[in-house]
Amino acid sequence: SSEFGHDLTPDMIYRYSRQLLLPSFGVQGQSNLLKSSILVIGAGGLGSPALLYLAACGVGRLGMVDHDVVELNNLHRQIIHGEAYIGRSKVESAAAACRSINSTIEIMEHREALRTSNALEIVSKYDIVVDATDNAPSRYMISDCCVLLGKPLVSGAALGLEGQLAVYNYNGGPCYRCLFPTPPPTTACQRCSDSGVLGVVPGVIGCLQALEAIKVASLVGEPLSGRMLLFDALSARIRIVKIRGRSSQCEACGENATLTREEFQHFDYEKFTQSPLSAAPLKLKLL
Amino acid sequence: SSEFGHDLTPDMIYRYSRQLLLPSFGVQGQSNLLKSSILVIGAGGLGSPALLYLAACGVGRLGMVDHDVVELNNLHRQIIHGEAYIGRSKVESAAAACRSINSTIEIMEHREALRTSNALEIVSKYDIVVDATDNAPSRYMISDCCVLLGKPLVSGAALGLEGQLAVYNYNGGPCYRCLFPTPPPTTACQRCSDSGVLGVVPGVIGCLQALEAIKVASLVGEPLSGRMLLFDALSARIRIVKIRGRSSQCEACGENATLTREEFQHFDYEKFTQSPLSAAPLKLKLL
Amino acid sequence: YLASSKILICIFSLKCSGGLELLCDSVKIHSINVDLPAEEKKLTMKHLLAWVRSNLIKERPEMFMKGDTVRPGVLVLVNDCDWELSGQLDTTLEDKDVIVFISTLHGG
Amino acid sequence: YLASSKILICIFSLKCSGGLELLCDSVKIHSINVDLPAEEKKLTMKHLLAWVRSNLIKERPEMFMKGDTVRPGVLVLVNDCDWELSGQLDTTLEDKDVIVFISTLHGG
Ligand SMILES: [Zn+2]
Ligand SMILES: [Zn+2]
Repeated sequence: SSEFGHDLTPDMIYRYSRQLLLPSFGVQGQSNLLKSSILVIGAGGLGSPALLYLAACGVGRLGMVDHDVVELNNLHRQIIHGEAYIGRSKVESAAAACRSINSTIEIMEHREALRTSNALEIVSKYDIVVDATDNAPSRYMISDCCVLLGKPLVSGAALGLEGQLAVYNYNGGPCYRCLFPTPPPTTACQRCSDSGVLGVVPGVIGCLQALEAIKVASLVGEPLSGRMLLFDALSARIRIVKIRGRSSQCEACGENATLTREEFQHFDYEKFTQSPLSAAPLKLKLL
Repeated sequence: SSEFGHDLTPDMIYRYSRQLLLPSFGVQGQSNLLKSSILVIGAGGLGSPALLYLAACGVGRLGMVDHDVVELNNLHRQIIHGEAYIGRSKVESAAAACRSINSTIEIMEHREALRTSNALEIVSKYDIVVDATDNAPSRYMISDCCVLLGKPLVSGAALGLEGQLAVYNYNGGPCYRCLFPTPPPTTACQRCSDSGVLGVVPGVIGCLQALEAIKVASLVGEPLSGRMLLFDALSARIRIVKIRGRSSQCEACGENATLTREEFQHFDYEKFTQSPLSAAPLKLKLL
Repeated sequence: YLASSKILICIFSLKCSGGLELLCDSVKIHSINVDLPAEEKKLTMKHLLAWVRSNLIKERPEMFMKGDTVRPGVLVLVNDCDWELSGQLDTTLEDKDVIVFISTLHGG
Repeated sequence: YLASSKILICIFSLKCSGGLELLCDSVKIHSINVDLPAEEKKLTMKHLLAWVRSNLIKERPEMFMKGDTVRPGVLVLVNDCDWELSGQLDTTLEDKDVIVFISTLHGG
């Protein structure tokens, strides 16, 4: 149907009509979205809403990586998973939910942990990466991988009653290492499984991650690059602050950066951050 | 198990463990939540994430009202509904999704339009109301009903690439009519079905509505009362602004307010706002 | 006294309603210079609205104003505070004040 | 020159990490008065950090600082701008400046 200047089928026009009606999004934004591919790393608290909204809005190819299985204590925040999937793969569960919402897009399942040995191969298949993981070594590994492959990275985090969001390695902007060249001491690191999180807090951040990924994919709006969003749920306060640009000294993306694919595959991110890629068992003493 | 100072069963402790671990939420916040009841009016773009997160986090009794059926052009934003439910009741679909996430809470289905004839009866069964509707007459009707019954109202709206959020009639704060005593001219009113909306925008606002309802129900944090959140998705800007307090002249909640239950039941909100309660058919000319 | 004040204006949710095309390409903050009527000592919201009406609104002023104030459904914020708290039309403005106009949304 | 400056401090995401109990009950903005060393003309971030260390941090200073600057993983914002853009420790502060400390989060 090139005579109408777009490739949308009548079914697509009906399904996405409310987005097509938007003057600032429209047929061009939707076409860009349908041609794009997005990888969501982590099908947990952040990944749940991010995957649902990315599937619903019509991303052409949607990938998900996670090695975990669904547990009952995930369900208070990981709304993509139902009780029927307890004990089964999170990716299997999330893929089924995305397909039930939108059977017309391509959904790719990666039922494995993202590691230095497979990250380059998996990430290279997608245009945009959404970091929805829950630990420090993954965040450095994913950022380095995106720098090596030139992929924009939509990074979200949530803990307790607070959340953070930024777009890295986009359009000359900073990467995660530009901001955080040195990992924090391990005593300062906490993850949801250790410290708790109110379920809807990753919900808000995960939705905002989907939004930023949609903006990058559809070429609509100003992505949150060079800026960071800080969310405090308790007081209902949100700050959007200006952060530094790309650092010329950055070991990943700077002028004299020496990071290579070969080095990446042998880099020990757990040792670098002194923190494990998988979560420790929960210590909860209420009974 | 009163010897531990709470009524949580071991299953609940496991399911909600990540919320119980939070010092500022904890056992007391979770107990309050489990004892509360919340009504979500509208199972559409705002209601979808609001219902999923309220069900997941452990609201004791969760009600939903909507008379609509699921259509294919809802699915780009109404992530609680799958393709299998097209043509079926939105409430039926949303209730099934909530039950699949959390079978341990009570879910109440109201498969009907909220009207002046049934609003008082339905709303009186709940502690907190979430307005997730899409039109002006419903917003005035729900606010008046909440004032008459003394219920806090978590009000969200989304259109195009923008969203708004506020908590009304809470703790001496303003009601919707204090802010908007006179309805806008009909030419200035638009709804998603006429003007389009990017799917994830009501996603963000619906999550924030769930958060505010959770804060009111659990007695944790500062709800967004006397303040309003303004969200612009395109530029990734969020403003939280201070709004007026309760107006002594308000016809609904002011000192000389004359609104009674009897009057409410005969008030014509469609005439008052010159706007219909149900959506007009879509005019989309891309083909 | 000031002959002209630099005022920052931000329009939320009024873009699609027409009538404010000059300000309507985005919700970014726009900086404008408002001339003060010669006989007045201070710039007030009343002056600012009159100035907006004659200088910025090209068509359908009823989408934004009614009489000498904003139409029903529009909130006015002066430095992120509802103008009901600062005296509505009588609010006095200073250099670099930020004025936000918001139209209430009903969609969902 | 000023003998003391009123500085607004806001702590994000550092609450649970301990060491900043005085500021840690909420992310509300706290107003503090910082005395300027007698021989100095201007208050800098270097002075402010030293002041915070001796006046606000009761225990485990390593959760907040390393040497004379903040520990890795903490971002410092001066009036909502990364202090890398204003000279880090040499950034000069004025009355009513808002300083935000954020600890990077890793959870999800
Ligand atoms: Zn870098
Ligand atoms: Zn009122």
